[in-house]
Amino acid sequence: MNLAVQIGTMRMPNPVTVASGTFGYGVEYSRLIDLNQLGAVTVKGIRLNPVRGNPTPRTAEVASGMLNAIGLQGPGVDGFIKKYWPFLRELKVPTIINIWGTTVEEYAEVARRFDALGGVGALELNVSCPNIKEGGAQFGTDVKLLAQVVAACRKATSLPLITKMSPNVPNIAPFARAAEESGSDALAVTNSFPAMAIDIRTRRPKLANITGGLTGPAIKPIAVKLVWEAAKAVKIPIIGMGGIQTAADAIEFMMAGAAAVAVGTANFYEPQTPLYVVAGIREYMEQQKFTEVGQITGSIKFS
Amino acid sequence: MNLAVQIGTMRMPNPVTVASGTFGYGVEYSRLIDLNQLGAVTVKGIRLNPVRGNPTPRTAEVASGMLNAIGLQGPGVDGFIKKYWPFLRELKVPTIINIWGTTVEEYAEVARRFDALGGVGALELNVSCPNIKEGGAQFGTDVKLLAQVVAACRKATSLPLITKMSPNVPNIAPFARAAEESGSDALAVTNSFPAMAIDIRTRRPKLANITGGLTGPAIKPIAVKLVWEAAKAVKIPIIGMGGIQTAADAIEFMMAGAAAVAVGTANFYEPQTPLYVVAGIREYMEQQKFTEVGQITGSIKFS
Amino acid sequence: MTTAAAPALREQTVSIVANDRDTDQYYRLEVRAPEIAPLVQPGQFAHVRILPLKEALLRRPFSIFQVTTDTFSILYKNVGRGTDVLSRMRSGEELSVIAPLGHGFTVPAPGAEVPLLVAGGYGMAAMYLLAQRSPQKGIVFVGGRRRVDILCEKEFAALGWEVRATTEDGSHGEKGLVTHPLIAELKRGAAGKKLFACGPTPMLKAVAKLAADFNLPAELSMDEHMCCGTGVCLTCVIPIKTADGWEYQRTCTEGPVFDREQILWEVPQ
Amino acid sequence: MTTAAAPALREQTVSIVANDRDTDQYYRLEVRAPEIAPLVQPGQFAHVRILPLKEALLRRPFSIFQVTTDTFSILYKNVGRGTDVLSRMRSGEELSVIAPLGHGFTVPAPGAEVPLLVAGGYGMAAMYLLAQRSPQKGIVFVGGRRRVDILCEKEFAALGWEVRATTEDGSHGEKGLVTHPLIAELKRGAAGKKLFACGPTPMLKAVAKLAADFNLPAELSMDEHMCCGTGVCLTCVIPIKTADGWEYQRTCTEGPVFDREQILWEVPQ
Ligand SMILES: Cc1cc2nc3c(=O)[nH]c(=O)nc-3n(C[C@H](O)[C@H](O)[C@H](O)COP(=O)(O)OP(=O)(O)OC[C@H]3O[C@@H](n4cnc5c(N)ncnc54)[C@H](O)[C@@H]3O)c2cc1C
Ligand SMILES: Cc1cc2nc3c(=O)[nH]c(=O)nc-3n(C[C@H](O)[C@H](O)[C@H](O)COP(=O)(O)OP(=O)(O)OC[C@H]3O[C@@H](n4cnc5c(N)ncnc54)[C@H](O)[C@@H]3O)c2cc1C
Ligand SMILES: Cc1cc2nc3c(=O)[nH]c(=O)nc-3n(C[C@H](O)[C@H](O)[C@H](O)COP(=O)(O)O)c2cc1C
Ligand SMILES: Cc1cc2nc3c(=O)[nH]c(=O)nc-3n(C[C@H](O)[C@H](O)[C@H](O)COP(=O)(O)O)c2cc1C
Ligand code: FES
Ligand code: FES
Repeated sequence: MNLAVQIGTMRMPNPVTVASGTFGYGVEYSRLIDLNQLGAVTVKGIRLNPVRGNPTPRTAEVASGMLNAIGLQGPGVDGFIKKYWPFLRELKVPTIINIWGTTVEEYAEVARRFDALGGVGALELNVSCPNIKEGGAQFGTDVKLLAQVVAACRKATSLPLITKMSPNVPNIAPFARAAEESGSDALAVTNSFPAMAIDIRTRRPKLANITGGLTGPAIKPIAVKLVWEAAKAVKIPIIGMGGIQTAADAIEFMMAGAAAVAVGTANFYEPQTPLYVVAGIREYMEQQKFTEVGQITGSIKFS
Repeated sequence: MNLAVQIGTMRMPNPVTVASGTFGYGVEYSRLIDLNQLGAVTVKGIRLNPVRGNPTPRTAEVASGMLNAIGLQGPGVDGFIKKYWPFLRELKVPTIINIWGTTVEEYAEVARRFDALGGVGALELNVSCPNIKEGGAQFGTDVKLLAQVVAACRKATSLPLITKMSPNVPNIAPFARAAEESGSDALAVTNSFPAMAIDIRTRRPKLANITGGLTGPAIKPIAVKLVWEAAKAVKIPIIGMGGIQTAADAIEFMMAGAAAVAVGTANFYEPQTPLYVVAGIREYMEQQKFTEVGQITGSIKFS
Repeated sequence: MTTAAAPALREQTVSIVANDRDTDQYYRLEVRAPEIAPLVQPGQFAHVRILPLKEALLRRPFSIFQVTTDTFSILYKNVGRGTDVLSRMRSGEELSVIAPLGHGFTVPAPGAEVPLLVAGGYGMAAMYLLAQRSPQKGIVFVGGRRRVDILCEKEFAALGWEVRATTEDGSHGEKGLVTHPLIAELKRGAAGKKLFACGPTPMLKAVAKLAADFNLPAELSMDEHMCCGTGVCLTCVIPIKTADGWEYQRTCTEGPVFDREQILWEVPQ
Repeated sequence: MTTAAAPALREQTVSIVANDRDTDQYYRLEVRAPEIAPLVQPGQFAHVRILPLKEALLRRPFSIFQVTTDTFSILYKNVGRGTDVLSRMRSGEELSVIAPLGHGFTVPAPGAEVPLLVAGGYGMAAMYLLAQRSPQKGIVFVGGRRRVDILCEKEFAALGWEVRATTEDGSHGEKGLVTHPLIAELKRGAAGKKLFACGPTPMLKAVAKLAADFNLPAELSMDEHMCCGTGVCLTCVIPIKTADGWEYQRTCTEGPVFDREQILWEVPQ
């Protein structure tokens, strides 16, 4: 039974990774789960220089989900390479590095730096962070800018490129095609949804940033539809995410067209989730007598 | 203590109505709740001719919400006037009629018909039904078309016009302004979110229509943000909706900028919800020593 | 859809009197509801909000099985999230119910046709009040996959009805489908009989066809997914013949019980 | 943030041994956790998933109050949705916990400074293990709004510590804020003392100021909202001084206990 998934030149031993920003830099959860059982480790978004992040409160709990506005706090490229790369480099499974910038040039520069580093599994271009003014969200909602960012990164590196799509568009198809045509090896669908919550006792927003991204089971039905529509629009593989808690959720995303999946918010309340999902997919394949995990991808039926 | 809200020439005795399509034509729930305690009754979407609607299954339950693709089944203008108007006309509270069409002309014609009927409280223009190809969704995601529909209806009737916004746009502000500038007296924010779910046992979509609209508590944080942004963009009143289950939810929408609110999905599992919400808002105003319900609207604080 | 003043119903928070396993995955739940019990007609249902369910919001519909002066009960199968949580609730705990709902079975008038009831699995739940209130007794044909799917045989017998059980695995009663003994019975003489059925859709379809072949009246209780249960949302519709073609009607309001002549089994293209 | 091999911790499903009301809205919960109990350091916390909570997904953090060889307990106040559901759980029911978490208090070395503990409300929970394991005994200053907010006085006394209670309404102990008797004590002689505090942020801030005024060391346990509790999500950060300015550090990992010198009480603009 073969669970491996190929994303450009990156081979994931199984289709389950973790969502950027919900798994730190891998090392933190290494005390609770065996990272080498994952399909890949995806790290928190990184830009060229260190980022302090937003004031607190940064997250709030909502029905079947949460809001976050972390503000992409991070050590920058050098800090990451110094503090976290020595640990990640030793893993048996590939590392997906989520990158962002405030200009097309910065995206390309960060891509170049990680290309030079060597040993990186893939780069995930976050063109859709809703939580900081220059968090790349505008790149994700403007087809031309999106194409520029992807093309510039394509020039800057031979590493597999995964474009992380913004959910916040009337029709995802043209954006998916723009990423594919500009040289993206895969798509990540989807990022969080712009949202907000107010504490009616204090009349203040529950997040210091006022708005934040909605994630968790609440968004799953919207995310599944975005994956289904993106899959119809492009040939490159899709990493599906949005509220995955169980193997059944992951299989739903795969049936809609995802080649791989990422577990996000669920890690926070159940860090074992990614491993349960891998086990559940294996079990399902046995029941169905599938030999290739790809047999699940796009297996939705309409008649 | 004054709970009344003015929408154009329509006076709602309190700020709580029901969401179109979640309250039938009023008469059905009249066996369970006193309609005259509502701020207004909003009926299921109506177009010129009878509509058969989508095949079944038409709804599916999801985490903290549901999907629906009813397909705007309805009796058409004449059927509605014959079957339901005699009952609605007798209510002490205004009726908001949710209308839609497949062309700008059809919207205008339906508006003209209800203008001629007399006694209607307001017309709500559904330019955002995600569930049928010609369900008006494209009107809601194209600023020019939106302006045309509103302007044409404005010409066709002197009734208050409420434009029901599509949530499915990167930035709601230009759409809100287009509706206001084209003569809309108020905005309804928001309609359901395009989504889908798959039954992994059968591999088939859970809805015959494949995709449907996500509603319920799951979407509340996104809806609150849309209301907040729309309120910053326009001066006309906003009717906020999306996952309201309690008075606290309603007050959250009002703090974000809503002048009134609508209870939708919650009616299905707790038909008393709108009355609980009215009672809770009254209680809150007493605690806060508010004399006008408008004191809640936009009362969010940022420092 | 009709606006004619609909029959009385109540929304109430009721407390559980008993909630015990019947056989295998089947449970009997009795709740205290003095205002509701007297209103119930055979074939009507209760729309139940299982309050401990939190992220699953919708009510679940269940046929009203039996009534006393101040309680009613349902007979349910544990098939999913809601019924599983329900099966673990204890007496004294509360549920919210809207009942009685829907258009039920026509109780045979004295001297009218002889009723033949056909039930599959929990379909038996919808039949008990009909059998109890029918002036003339008939035969209950009950089918299921295994012995455990044959419910409350004794109670029907105690009402003076003849019960003919069939199981697909032959572990109880005749081996085969519930329609087999029914066909045999109808061949023996169909005149003056009327069919009443509740169970899986394929069974209902088969019963409708038999009724047509033998040209008998039949009332069928349809099992569709519901949301509001009260005629508001238009979730539960099925295609129903009309003078000028067909339209979608609501199983929660115009149904769940329809005459076999009304039902269009395939949606015309 | 550090990648240095962090201390051992476990994620486990544990069963409730006891869950009883203490005073008013306060409860004591004891769970069986033989692998976790021996690992616990004073001031560390457990991140608890209240399994019956369904639409509310996140874990809730609670200081570890007391430990035995095979159990640990928490002392919690019913303040919201999660703690309310928790307060209605019975022994035998299960919770998921990740523990022990965070950087706790420094247990005074033999002959080191005399520890003065300052606690507000459930802040007492974070102090018990420290008092129990400290070689030299000191004074516990405990404050609350009303008598019911003064927790486990006797247990601290039983450890041989002097307890000075204050309530804002004067219903128990001295009337006023917990800092009043503390100031009096420090005026009597501050040299060789060290402060340890856990409670509402305003109290912590006041204690930090006193420590600075009297130029004493102080360790403060900060109460920030948490999500992952394990250093992953960057929810729980507070501004911490660094060589070249300041950075946001995680109360769940670098904290919850920080030295007063580290903490920036206002985020610089
Ligand atoms: C008129 C009517 C009468 C019924 N009477 C009985 C009865 O007497 N005894 C009994 O055991 N069951 C009865 N059912 C079926 C019962 O409603 C479902 O078994 C129940 O809703 C399953 O809920 P769940 O959460 O356990 O399953 P889940 O699969 O978790 O439910 C998910 C969603 O699908 C819906 N759903 C799932 N199965 C069905 C079904 N077969 N029919 C309608 N909706 C469904 C649920 O209501 C819920 O909205 C009746 C259904 C109808 C329409
Ligand atoms: C390190 C640490 C130690 C703690 N120790 C204790 C203890 O020993 N005893 C005790 O009673 N409480 C303690 N708390 C506070 C406790 O975590 C909250 O009271 C609890 O999370 C409230 O959950 P709820 O669902 O009842 O409240 P809700 O208001 O419904 O919670 C909503 C969300 O806000 C969060 N939240 C609410 N209040 C707080 C708070 N004060 N601190 C952090 N998160 C909060 C919840 O975790 C949840 O994510 C501690 C908090 C921290 C950070
Ligand atoms: C706390 C938090 C931080 C996140 N940080 C990032 C990030 O740095 N870069 C990114 O592309 N996505 C980030 N995301 C989005 C997730 O990667 C993922 O797209 C989203 O959470 C949906 O998946 P989920 O519902 O399973 O959480 C973050 C999400 C959360 C909850
Ligand atoms: C079953 C169903 C039918 C609906 N039909 C309509 C409709 O006919 N016209 C319309 O404008 N909105 C319709 N809506 C959208 C609601 O009016 C409302 O905008 C949405 O449900 C969000 O509110 P809620 O989360 O409280 O349900 C429908 C929603 C549901 C669930
Ligand atoms: S279930 Fe809503 S109309 Fe029947
Ligand atoms: S709570 Fe997630 S990093 Fe501290």
